Amino acid sequence: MSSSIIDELKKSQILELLEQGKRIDGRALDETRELIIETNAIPKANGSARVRLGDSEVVCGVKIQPDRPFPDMGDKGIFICTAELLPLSHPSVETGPPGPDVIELARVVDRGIRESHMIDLSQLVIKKDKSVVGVFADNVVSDYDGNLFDACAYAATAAILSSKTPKWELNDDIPTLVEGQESDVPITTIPVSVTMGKIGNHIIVDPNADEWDVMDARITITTDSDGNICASQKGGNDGFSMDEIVRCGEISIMIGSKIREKLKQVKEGN
Amino acid sequence: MSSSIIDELKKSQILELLEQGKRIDGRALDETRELIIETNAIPKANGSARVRLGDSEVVCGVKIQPDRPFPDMGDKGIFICTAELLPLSHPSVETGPPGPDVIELARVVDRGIRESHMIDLSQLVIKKDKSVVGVFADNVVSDYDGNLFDACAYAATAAILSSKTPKWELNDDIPTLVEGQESDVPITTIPVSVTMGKIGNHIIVDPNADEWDVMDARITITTDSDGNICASQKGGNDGFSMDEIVRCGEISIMIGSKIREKLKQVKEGN
Amino acid sequence: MSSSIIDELKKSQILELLEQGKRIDGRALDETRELIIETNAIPKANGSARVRLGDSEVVCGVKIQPDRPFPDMGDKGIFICTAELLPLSHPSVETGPPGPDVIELARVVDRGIRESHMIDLSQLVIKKDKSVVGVFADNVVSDYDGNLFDACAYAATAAILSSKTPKWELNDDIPTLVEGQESDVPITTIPVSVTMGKIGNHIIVDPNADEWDVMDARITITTDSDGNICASQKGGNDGFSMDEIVRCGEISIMIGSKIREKLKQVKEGN
Amino acid sequence: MGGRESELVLLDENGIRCDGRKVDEPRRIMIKAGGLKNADGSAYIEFGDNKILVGVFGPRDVHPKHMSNTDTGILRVRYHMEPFSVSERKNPAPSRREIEISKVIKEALQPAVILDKFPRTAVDVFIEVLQADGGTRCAALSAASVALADAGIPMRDMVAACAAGKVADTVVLDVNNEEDQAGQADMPIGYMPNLKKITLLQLDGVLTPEEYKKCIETGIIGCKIVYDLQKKALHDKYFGSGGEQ
Amino acid sequence: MGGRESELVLLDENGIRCDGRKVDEPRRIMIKAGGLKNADGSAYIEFGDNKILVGVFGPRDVHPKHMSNTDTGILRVRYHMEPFSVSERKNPAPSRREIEISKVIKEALQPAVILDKFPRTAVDVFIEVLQADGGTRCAALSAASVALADAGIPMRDMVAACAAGKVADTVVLDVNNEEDQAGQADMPIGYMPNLKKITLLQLDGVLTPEEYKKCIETGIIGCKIVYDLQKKALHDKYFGSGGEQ
Amino acid sequence: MGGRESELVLLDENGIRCDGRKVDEPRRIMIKAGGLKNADGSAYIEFGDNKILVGVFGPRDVHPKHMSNTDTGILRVRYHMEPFSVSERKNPAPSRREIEISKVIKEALQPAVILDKFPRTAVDVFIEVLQADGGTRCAALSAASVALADAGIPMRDMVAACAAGKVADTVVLDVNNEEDQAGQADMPIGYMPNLKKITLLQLDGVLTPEEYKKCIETGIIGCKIVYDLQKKALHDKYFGSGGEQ
Repeated sequence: MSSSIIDELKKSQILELLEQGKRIDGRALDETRELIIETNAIPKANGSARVRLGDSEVVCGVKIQPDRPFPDMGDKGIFICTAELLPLSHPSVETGPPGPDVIELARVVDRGIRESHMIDLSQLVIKKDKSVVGVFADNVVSDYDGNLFDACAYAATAAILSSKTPKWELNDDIPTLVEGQESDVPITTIPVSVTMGKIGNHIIVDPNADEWDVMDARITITTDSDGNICASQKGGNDGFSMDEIVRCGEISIMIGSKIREKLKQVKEGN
Repeated sequence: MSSSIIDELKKSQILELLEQGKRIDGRALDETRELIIETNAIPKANGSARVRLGDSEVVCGVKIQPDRPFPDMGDKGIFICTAELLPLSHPSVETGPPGPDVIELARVVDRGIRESHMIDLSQLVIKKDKSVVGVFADNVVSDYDGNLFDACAYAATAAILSSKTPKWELNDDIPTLVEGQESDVPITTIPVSVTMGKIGNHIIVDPNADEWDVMDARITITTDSDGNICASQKGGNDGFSMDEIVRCGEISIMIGSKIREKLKQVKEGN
Repeated sequence: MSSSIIDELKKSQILELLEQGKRIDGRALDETRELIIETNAIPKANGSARVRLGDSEVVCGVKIQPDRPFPDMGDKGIFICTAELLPLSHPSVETGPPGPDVIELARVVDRGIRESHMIDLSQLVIKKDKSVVGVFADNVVSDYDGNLFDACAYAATAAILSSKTPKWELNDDIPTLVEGQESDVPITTIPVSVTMGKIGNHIIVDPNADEWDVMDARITITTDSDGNICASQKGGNDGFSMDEIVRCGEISIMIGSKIREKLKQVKEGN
Repeated sequence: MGGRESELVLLDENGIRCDGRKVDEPRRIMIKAGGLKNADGSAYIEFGDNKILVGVFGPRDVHPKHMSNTDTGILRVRYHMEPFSVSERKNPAPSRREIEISKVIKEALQPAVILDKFPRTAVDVFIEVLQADGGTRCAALSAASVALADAGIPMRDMVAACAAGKVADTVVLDVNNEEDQAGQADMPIGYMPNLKKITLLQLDGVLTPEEYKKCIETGIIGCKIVYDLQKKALHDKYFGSGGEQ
Repeated sequence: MGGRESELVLLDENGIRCDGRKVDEPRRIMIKAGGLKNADGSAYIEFGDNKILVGVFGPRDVHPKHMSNTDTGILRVRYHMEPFSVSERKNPAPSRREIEISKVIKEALQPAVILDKFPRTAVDVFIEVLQADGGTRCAALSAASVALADAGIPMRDMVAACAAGKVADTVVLDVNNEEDQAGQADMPIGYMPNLKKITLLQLDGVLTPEEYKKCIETGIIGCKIVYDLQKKALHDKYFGSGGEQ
Repeated sequence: MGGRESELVLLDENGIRCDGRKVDEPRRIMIKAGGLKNADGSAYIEFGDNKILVGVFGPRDVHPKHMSNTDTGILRVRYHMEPFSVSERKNPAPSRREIEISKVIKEALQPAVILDKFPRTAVDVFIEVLQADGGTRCAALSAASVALADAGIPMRDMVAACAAGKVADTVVLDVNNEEDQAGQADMPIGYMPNLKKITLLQLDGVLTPEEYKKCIETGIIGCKIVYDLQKKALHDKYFGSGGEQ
């Protein structure tokens, strides 16, 4: 998504503004873009959300279905979260198997939710070692404008919060749906991912596409409802000082608690 | 299979002839090429046929073997029909995964037979929900001269008509062959596919390779033994008028009944 | 691994030396390079070896684990041997699915061991038709200097000879490890592969990378502890006379018995 | 004769279908032109419970170059279903069905677009099925036409699409998912209303020659209903919305 | 010592094998040159119950270009089995076995073809196994030689192929499928009769040094039988058939 | 709060961990520079029971060319596990995990290498995990730095790596495999000691803000221990070994 000379000019401009404490779209350095969450966008799924973070747009659909447990994990349900960039989201996106960027995106979003223990997977067992409930949260990006880590994380979290899980029983070793027994997915905490970029010596929150193209490094930090840090991933071709990393942790807790209020409304509206 | 200038010249010539009611190989517009059907070409298969339609040649082998039923289809056997262009069939054919043209070919041939309900799949159940009989009809094209839709459809139909199915019983949940209990595959109707091309305002039946390269659009219509229409697929980069589509339906019934007589001989010879 | 003009010059030089009965690295025509075998290179595997043959280096790790038997082979354990060229082994190696050369390498190494019946697979059955023991010997080439057929074969053989197999019992149809019951893998013979190259009219044993690049044809012959021949594979773009093939058989028995002594030490050291 | 058994009452004594529609009544249709920020043109359609997003890029350079045509621009279409769009979660790899539908839709759009002014380029149409409910290819084709127009691609006509079918021995308009599963025939049709050309036609299921003809006629009526909504969607975007959006 | 148990009588007291042959008798062999319309050269072989079709294209341009050689034409071979050619329906993706056999056959044909007059081109040999019955690689190699000759590719010699093997402790010619499964050793051989060169040799199974030598001698006798039938096939096509066709 | 149950005593009353180490003690580390004959640079590391080999090629031409950069050389990294490196035999196809780790390590090395003098070329780093024991990415990154230096690639600093983590409610250095499985958090860190920059940081598991800070501090201490061993390995190769090899 870059062409080097234009990127150089863009970077100079962005950096010059940052020296004056300003961002290219007028935000404060620690300010996220507008976040719009619409749940139940895919009514036939078990849960879903359409999220717009600035001009990045993601649809997440949750499918809940019986599955076999992983080996040695027979007392736990399954949670898998994916992310895909649809080719209509940006002219540079190519069809075909996902590249390293998209694989990293999907795995970071998955781990943020997984490591927070958001879903109590021990409650999603149909029969120990034989049959469990699988929760599959698939994100598709329909419009790209930078920072997809958070857009996908919010979409997946909102979709899970809006989900109802059916109930199954084992009949003759085959999981059979018990009609009319839907319940909420068991939730223990609400993880919030906050992605920050580093441009020069400046840390900015929720980089848009222009900022994303020119930033030196980035870090995504996920916090839980207790204000603890439960996942992190550094990316990009430069590094952070230790002080910067610690400050990013503080920012993620602060911003996370604001975003969490928005996500709680999803839960309450469910 | 084309080079645009030569194609333009070829198209002019073919169109000029059609204006005079003639085709490049001397056939009438609604005349198919010679059809030669040789069954039992692959004696070790459960059924087989080698079909030559003009200079297009197809070998179809049928393998019949126990399989698991599709979910929610536990009271039906399985039927799958494929088609593949062997690289020796034409210099332009490439090895590797099939392209959209070949995928469409295979799926149209499969649907023509499937939607006619030619094989009574309800008779191909070993044990409901557990084990059924699968009929796999694999077409390989060994020489290409246009219209493969019909060549493959006739090869598959003839191969199925010539097939004998073994019998299996479930022993300890494992399907076990019952020796010496072969029977005909249960047949309810004989589907016949007829493919027509549109060049200018002319509808021609069974286009050869030269006609195939220059035609504007095509339609394949399959009819059953009752003279009903059971499948259709329009292709190509232009459209048909409603009158043309209706006329193509009539042609397919007329031609279909002639071809069906040839296929019946396979059945009777079986 | 070649550039044609340099190869031509190299070939002239090698051939000139051979006319004088000499090889480019000073060896006799029927002399192998130094063979160093270090077992237990991967202590967490069930068996392993690091082998250096001249400057070719291979690590083989053996994993032994329960598996399902092959159909109609319910009274035999499973043996699979693979080979892979790591990209760090030579600048010309590419990542991605293996090409025909590497596939042939793996299959020839596998067959040499398999056809010798080195491992008594009938002793690797947990429960007939239900569960057997699988022995997987995976070779990775970490440095390339010609003749990998023998380097991989020796690594795999040494790794198998050094292996201990755990014991499993079926509990509720699930193979369960019986603690503290390790035993040797049941060995019936020690196969030795000997690869020879043909350059002009000369047969050389264990070609190094320079010889490999320019040789006209090659043959790999595997012999067992009884001095019988149990597998062979000719390769390369030229042929052998019948006398040459017979002589290669004799060489492989002679060289094989020397190498076998080295491999027996592994067994005895186990 | 091709019918499949079902406990569902597909057509009651009053001629009302399982979802309350009359035999000649399409499902609820909502088409919106535009909506995506990065695509050159886009459209969104809800057709019954189908929800489909289409984005168009181009004319733009072709990679790899040997795929391009020195005489004309080329049209490329990808029809793709999201993992969550169907009842059983779909494997993300493109299925043979998706590849075939991509080709059928491409050939249905081809007669409508005028690309000879754009040699060596491609126009890419990306169709994303967010929720599927029977008849996705017709809904997708209808939305793709609107997205192409929204991208400013020169066009001879719109392609409007709707299926007809046979349910309870009766020819009906716009077969839904239950009717397709339990019914006797489904015939998706794509149609250029001004040029009066059928550019997509498929049929699965058994029809008498009379029913075959009636299906085509019925389908074309549906296409004309869709065509009016396509025009309205473009009008709403470019000349302001006067009504439902 | 490598033998496998079997209820099958592989060799009876009169020296007759399970399919009625003598130890030095090949299966029925029928070779036909030509037959395909689009290929530049072709051949069809029936070797026992093996049925194999071979088509040759070239010399022709190489794609992608960086695969070509500026000094000489290159030979490419694909050995491929149809899904219905074996008892259990075969997955259509090329197996590792097919890739290896393709390479082995290519290297067996290479010494016979003269391609240095055709730099930057490729000769493609496509082998299609319609029905398999043990010994496909020998039958395929024999047919491929005929197809190359039929395509007019300059050749130093034909490559004829036949297997020898060890069955019931006896060296026999042309091991069939049952003998291969139950037997002790199988040694496919490819041979150029005029240049007296072995260009294909594989061995699976245990042989004493004496048996090893005898197998090679026996296989070469089989190759000479095949060679006569190869010549006859080409003669029949180009100079008219005088006998069985 | 994120902790997982275990019968294993992760930390005993004397502050001793399950493998006998103290909380601030790394596992046994052995680094060797060089060793491979064909690679331009190489290194081998044993880090606890991890055994990892790294080979570097380049700067060299890039294929395909459109992947190259006219302004600078590019760095490419492949992290790969052998089938026998983990307890359950690993499928040889690259997993999504391996692809992600390759990217993370590449981005951790990028700030250290100076490639602008080598436009249009690539430096390839191939990491082969022979035996895995928890913390492979840190061990691999540390060895990759040494291999790059051994290949003569200009560097601003070494990247040294070590993990910190939380086990039994205590922040510890260098989490091993058992501790990772049963423990509460694992934070791999890559660090350039002279430039004082963290170039790799991941975290799985729950930490309070205080523990988060302590983990970073602890990890950096580990990185400095590794850094001394990296320097020693290079010194041993280029100026002779004075001690353990």
